[in-house]
Amino acid sequence: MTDKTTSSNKSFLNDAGNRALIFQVVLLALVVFVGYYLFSNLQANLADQGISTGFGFLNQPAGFPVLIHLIEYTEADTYGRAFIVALINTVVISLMGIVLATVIGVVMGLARLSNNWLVARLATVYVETLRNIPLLLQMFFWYFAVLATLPHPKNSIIFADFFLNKRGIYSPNPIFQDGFGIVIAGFILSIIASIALIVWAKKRQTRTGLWFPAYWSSLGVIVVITFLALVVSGFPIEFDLPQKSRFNVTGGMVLPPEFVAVLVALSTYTGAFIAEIVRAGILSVNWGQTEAARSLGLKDSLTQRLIVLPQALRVIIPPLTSQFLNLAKNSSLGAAIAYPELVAVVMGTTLNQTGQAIENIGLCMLVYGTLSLTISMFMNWYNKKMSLMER
Amino acid sequence: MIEFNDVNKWYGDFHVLKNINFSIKKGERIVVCGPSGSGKSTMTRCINRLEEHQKGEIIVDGIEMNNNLKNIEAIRKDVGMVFQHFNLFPHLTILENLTLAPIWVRKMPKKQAEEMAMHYLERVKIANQALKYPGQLSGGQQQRVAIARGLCMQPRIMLFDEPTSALDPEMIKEVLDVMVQLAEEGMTMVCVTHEMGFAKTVADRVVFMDAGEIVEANEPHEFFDNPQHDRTQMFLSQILNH
Amino acid sequence: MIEFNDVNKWYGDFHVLKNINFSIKKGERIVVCGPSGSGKSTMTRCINRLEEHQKGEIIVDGIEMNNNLKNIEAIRKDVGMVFQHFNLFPHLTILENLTLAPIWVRKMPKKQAEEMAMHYLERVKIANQALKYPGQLSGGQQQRVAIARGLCMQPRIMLFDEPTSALDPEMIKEVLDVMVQLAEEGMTMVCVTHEMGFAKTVADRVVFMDAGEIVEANEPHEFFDNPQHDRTQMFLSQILNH
Amino acid sequence: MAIEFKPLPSLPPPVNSVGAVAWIRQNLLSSPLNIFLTLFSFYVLYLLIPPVVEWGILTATFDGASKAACTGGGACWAFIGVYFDQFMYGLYPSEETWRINLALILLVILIGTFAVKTVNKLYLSIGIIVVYPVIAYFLFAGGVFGLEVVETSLWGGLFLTTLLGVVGIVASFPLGVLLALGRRSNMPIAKSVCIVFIETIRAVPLITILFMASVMIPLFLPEGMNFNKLLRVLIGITLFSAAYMAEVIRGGLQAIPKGQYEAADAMGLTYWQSMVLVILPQALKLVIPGIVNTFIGLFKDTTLVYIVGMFDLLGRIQAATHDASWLGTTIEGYAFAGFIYWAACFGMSRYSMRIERKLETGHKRN
Amino acid sequence: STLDDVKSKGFIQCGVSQGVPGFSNADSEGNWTGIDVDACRATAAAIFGDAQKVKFTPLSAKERFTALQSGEIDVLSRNTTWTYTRDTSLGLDFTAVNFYDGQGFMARKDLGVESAMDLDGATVCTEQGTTTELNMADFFRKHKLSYVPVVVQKADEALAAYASGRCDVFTTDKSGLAAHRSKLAEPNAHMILPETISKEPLGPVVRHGDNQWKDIVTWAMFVQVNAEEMGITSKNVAKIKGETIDPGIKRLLGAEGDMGAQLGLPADWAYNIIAQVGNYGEVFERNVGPSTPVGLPRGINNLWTEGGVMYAPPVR
Ligand SMILES: Nc1ncnc2c1ncn2[C@@H]1O[C@H](COP(=O)(O)OP(=O)(O)OP(=O)(O)O)[C@@H](O)[C@H]1O
Ligand SMILES: Nc1ncnc2c1ncn2[C@@H]1O[C@H](COP(=O)(O)OP(=O)(O)OP(=O)(O)O)[C@@H](O)[C@H]1O
Ligand SMILES: [Mg+2]
Ligand SMILES: [Mg+2]
Repeated sequence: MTDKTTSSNKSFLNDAGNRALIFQVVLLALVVFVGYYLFSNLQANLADQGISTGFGFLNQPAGFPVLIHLIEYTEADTYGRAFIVALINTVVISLMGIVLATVIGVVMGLARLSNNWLVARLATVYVETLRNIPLLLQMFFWYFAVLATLPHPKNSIIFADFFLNKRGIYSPNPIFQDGFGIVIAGFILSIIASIALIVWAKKRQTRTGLWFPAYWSSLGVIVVITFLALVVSGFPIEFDLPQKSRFNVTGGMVLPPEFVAVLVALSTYTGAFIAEIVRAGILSVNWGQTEAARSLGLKDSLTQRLIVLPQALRVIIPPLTSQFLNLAKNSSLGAAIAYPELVAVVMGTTLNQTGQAIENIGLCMLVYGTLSLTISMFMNWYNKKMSLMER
Repeated sequence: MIEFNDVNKWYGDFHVLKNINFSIKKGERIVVCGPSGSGKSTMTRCINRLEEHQKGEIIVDGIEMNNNLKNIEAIRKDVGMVFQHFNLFPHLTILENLTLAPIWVRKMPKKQAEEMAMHYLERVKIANQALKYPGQLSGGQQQRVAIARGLCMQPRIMLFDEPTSALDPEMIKEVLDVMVQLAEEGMTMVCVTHEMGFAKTVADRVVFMDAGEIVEANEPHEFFDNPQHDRTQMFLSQILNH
Repeated sequence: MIEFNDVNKWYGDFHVLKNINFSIKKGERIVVCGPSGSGKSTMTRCINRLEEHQKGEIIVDGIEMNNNLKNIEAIRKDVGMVFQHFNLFPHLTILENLTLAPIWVRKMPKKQAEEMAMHYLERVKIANQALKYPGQLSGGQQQRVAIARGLCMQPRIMLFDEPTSALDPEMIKEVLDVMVQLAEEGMTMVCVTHEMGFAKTVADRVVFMDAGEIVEANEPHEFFDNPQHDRTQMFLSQILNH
Repeated sequence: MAIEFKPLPSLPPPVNSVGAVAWIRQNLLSSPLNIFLTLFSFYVLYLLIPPVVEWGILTATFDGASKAACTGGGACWAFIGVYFDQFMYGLYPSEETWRINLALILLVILIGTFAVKTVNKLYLSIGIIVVYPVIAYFLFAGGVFGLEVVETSLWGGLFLTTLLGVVGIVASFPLGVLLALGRRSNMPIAKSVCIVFIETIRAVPLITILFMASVMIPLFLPEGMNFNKLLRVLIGITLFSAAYMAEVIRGGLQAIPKGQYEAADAMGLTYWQSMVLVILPQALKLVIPGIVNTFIGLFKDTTLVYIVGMFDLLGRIQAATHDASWLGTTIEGYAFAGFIYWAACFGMSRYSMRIERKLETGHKRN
Repeated sequence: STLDDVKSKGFIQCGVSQGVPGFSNADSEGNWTGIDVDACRATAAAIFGDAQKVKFTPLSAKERFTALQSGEIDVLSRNTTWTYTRDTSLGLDFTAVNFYDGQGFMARKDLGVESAMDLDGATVCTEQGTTTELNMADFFRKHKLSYVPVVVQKADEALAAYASGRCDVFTTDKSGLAAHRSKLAEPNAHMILPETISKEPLGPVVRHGDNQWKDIVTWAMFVQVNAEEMGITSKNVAKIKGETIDPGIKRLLGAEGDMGAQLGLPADWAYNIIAQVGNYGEVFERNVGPSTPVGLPRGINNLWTEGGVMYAPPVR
């Protein structure tokens, strides 16, 4: 500070630095006090009512079933495992939702820019309808109104070994036999081969200028090699086929309507927002860029790939990540239509059986907090990387 | 080399180009001038099909300009263009800007493309900036890069659409110098510009357009000293006073 | 009136002001010049504590500049400032821009504040624009409003930080005229500017800064005709040629 | 002498490049892909429109007292008619609903007065922000002037939806401003408190916050001290939207050039004076569209209160579709709810776009 | 204490379900009826002499305990099963049982299911956060039957899912099944399977630790059972109070001594309960009895003297 401070007591409160200090100390004290006050009330309340605390319950048997579990789970497993199951369900629906929403969003965003008037109008109607109706309503709509109109299992719509009815979409479930290792090896081999192919093609282009259609041919390589491996090992897959049983279709793999409704609602809803982001991103690339590329003789497909997309992406990615984040958070609405995700299992059933609101809600908030933090860290990293490219 | 036969073009109801008849020989250097909105850019952009004409025919380098994609591609390979606002690709380095078309359109090996790019960069006196991004250069430097980018296609014709009008006065000279040098090397050029000094120095013919027509086309000294039309006279008096 | 005793200031590690010792008497008119980045703005802004210095003392009108909010308030009431980019408040009319501080800082009745504002607006010859918004005025007019706004605090000292450098040449004169008039009325002024004509006409002393130090301070005719330091000589030769 | 320049006459364009035919060619049939897309679009429309029109209008039933009355095979709009009051007002006693309507009319009149030039905007704003809520509260809740008390648990339907949305946004506004200022301040503790608050809230789904508000808040209060569930949910919603609002406002603050702060400082304005008189009016004006968007989001999100057991518009509809005499009217109910939410949100987003455009052409001329 | 709290508020805040006919259900005017509702009304009658001084908070199954723990409600009367865990670790105290129930299954008649043992492979709908969820799991595990659980947030929606055919069976307490069946479009197309897979003693719940309050709620229930046993009804209670010579009845109705004081209640507390709410039999008949849409037989909920298990400690 100033080396000659006029130190009069009267001016202590007028000193800008002191004021800031005092204000902050008061604020901190207030926060600490309120925190302490709430905490002590909580403790008193919990003790008064004999509510148990701590995370011990996670090791106790849960006793309730969970409709969708991607890892082994039975009623005899613990609450902790039920939590993991729910966490996986949340992550799975979020990831699938993100992929689908992106596809829908890109398609719709491009459709809105289409020079086909009708297509552009239809896409606009889609976007403006979906994003102005609450997501929860849309989930209810899909679950209670649309999927409920499918036929009863007795009258399933059958297509080959696929069944479609109110209870879900049933498909054959592949069961891998002993020789399947060969197939996996073949598959991995083919991926390595196709990567090599792409690298080679890039190198060759650098060297000779000639481009080899490496992406398409590597797809071919993967299919062919994998198929050969299948033949060599004698098709070591058996299918568990879905079959009609007394009540349901049993066996096979099933996508329950709860899952479908949540996934469809999440991805179409978020897709509408993404469409707008994509559209804005592409429009943000100056038309002059396209003209310049054209005047260099680049074909339209190359112009898009090399000029427009890389620039549009920079504008698109940041808002896109926050849409992904919204989608992940919105997956919690699945609780309302019986999709066993985090909120349903932890803040619903577990909380109810154990009565430990604090721990369970805390657990949920922690998971979502971590998820958000991860995604926004990615976003910051990406932004930094991109801005390096500019300057 | 370039031939306009009775070319007409409309934007909606608006008649922008009216009966353009004109031909440009190999090695000729044409300067196009005229008041704003007279259709100079439009005419120039018809040459590499950035705009489509509705009537008449345009023949570039023996190829007729029509909806045939192959023809358009072939012509664009032969025609380089420099825009008023440079339109460099901001996400690519200068070098990448220059090698993009040679690699993807001419299928040139990268190495060779880069060598050529460096050659042209040197020609526009900016080789030391090769690894920077366009955003890091001044306007004049950017425009010179844009010219080099056009040259990298090794085109037989270069089009310039007001290449200096977005630049500060100091930078105009840098760019004009490069263009003069190009002209002296015998490149066929069509240049929309109001730099009358440039026109006098290098143009073989000056074309004056108004309201979508070619009003007058003449050798520079005739054009400036002895304009035929009153419209041309009026325009020149304005331009030269300015 | 203003006294700098051994003032030093750093931005992070960067030493911007080095041992500034200087004093300005009441009614004196000081012009500060020097190359870009030499610390002219910083020094000026220290006078009304827009920047904080870290060592030494600045005494303005008898009040020492320190963290004491009361002191800062008192000094800011006495010091008017005009910025390079005017910094008028775009959401307020010209009149509201002018009366804002009198009403809220000096607690003047609105009526009286408006009368005073109109008085100063007349003085900068712009009274007829009182009800417009800043966005509707030209740069020169805006800068004159900014000066009137400074005056409305009835300050004893006016600071100008390159008040004309963002203006077009025609407008510079409007603003300089107002400043000359102010100077003639005896206002204490500190003015960062490169308008050497202005310096010669009104300055009592010209201060030349470089690299954060005051290199030379002298009366204008001595300063211009007989600069002591070679650094000053060099600077002057550049400025005057330009 | 110089030749006189006579411009050639402008000719009409060739027929095939203008008019309806050209439009269709250009916009629908310009390439094989486009022809395919057009046909595909028509097919989609064909799949969608006729069945919807038939179901929704041609074969629909518009009145009746139960599902049994709906014999047309189409939509059963009678359902909406019967339940309309519940959808609008929840279980609010029907002889008292005039109170809600009155409050609404009052609000419309007050806001309408803004357009009148002669009215003092400041007093009017104070009227709307301070006086009106008090009046509205007593109108809704009753208990004074002989108005019958109406329990908040009876409040519902669109009334509750609107109430949650409006209170949420209005109450979160000042809090959002404080948080935004705090986040931009250079006092480390104040800044971190704000950041932690904002980022925590933004990281979690609204439903967890509603859950906390509806069941957990009382655990943190001393025994016996407790308040109404509606109020708790309102607090939850307010805190939630305050965090989002703070980020919107921060964007506005960041857009204000540094010179404005400096000029205000140089004039001797105190921190709060310069914020209130100089910075915030500019910043807020910039972010009106952002605020409207936050509001639209919040309005849609109010549906989540259904999950914590409050019966807003969606909740009432959901409950009504489970009524035995109306089973099978789910689609009608959702269509009705969808229409109301859509109209409100779409209207607001258009309005915000209009403001945006108006601000663009306003006094921005430098 | 809760009693002081309630007295100063002037009403009891009572947590009920969001709509189970016969147990707690609101009509379109917002008037609540049902057995669970009457339990709260009886308590209000005891404390205030006015059975109307109750406000109801509809709660979903998963919200209910937190609402009680947090003090949002004073009594939870929401067909809640008395279990070991709930009584010991949730900070709750169960008072008396006002309905003995057991979990069962409901299925469409045309499914041709006769017994719960036939349910192998069935899809089962139920409400989240209840003992039902756990009992169902236990039942199927015990009998090594496979099943698909669809656990919906709210009872109403679970029922809607069942009605729409998402599930083959709907499971909850049998009383609830009957109540829910009355809400279906064609109640007679559905049957309740014979098995009872669990014991479900239902009754009002209070917070742990406030014994006085617990006693009031408990005895408000016992009074109703005792009254039925003694033949006192809401119709004849006034007459009996004036005419009786039975010292037991006199004590009960506050005609002699002041039994209320021990609970901090007025002397005529029991009288008020019976006069305003009725005895247990009346409550049962009125809300869920055979003449109502729910149509439950008295069965196990009969007085012990009639072969049921309703047995209240004497008021002495
Ligand atoms: N895409 C378009 N749609 C409609 N009208 C257009 C379009 N592009 C240009 N025009 C109009 O066509 C006319 C000629 O435009 P052009 O750009 O060729 O003029 P110019 O001579 O280059 O003018 P300038 O000197 O201003 O560049 C102008 O009146 C312009 O408004
Ligand atoms: N906020 C800041 N943080 C760090 N360095 C700064 C800051 N503001 C100014 N500087 C540096 O301090 C030095 C002096 O700046 P100042 O603005 O006072 O120069 P000046 O003499 O007014 O120059 P000009 O004529 O360009 O306005 C410059 O080198 C500048 O880069
Ligand atoms: Mg042009
Ligand atoms: Mg400066």
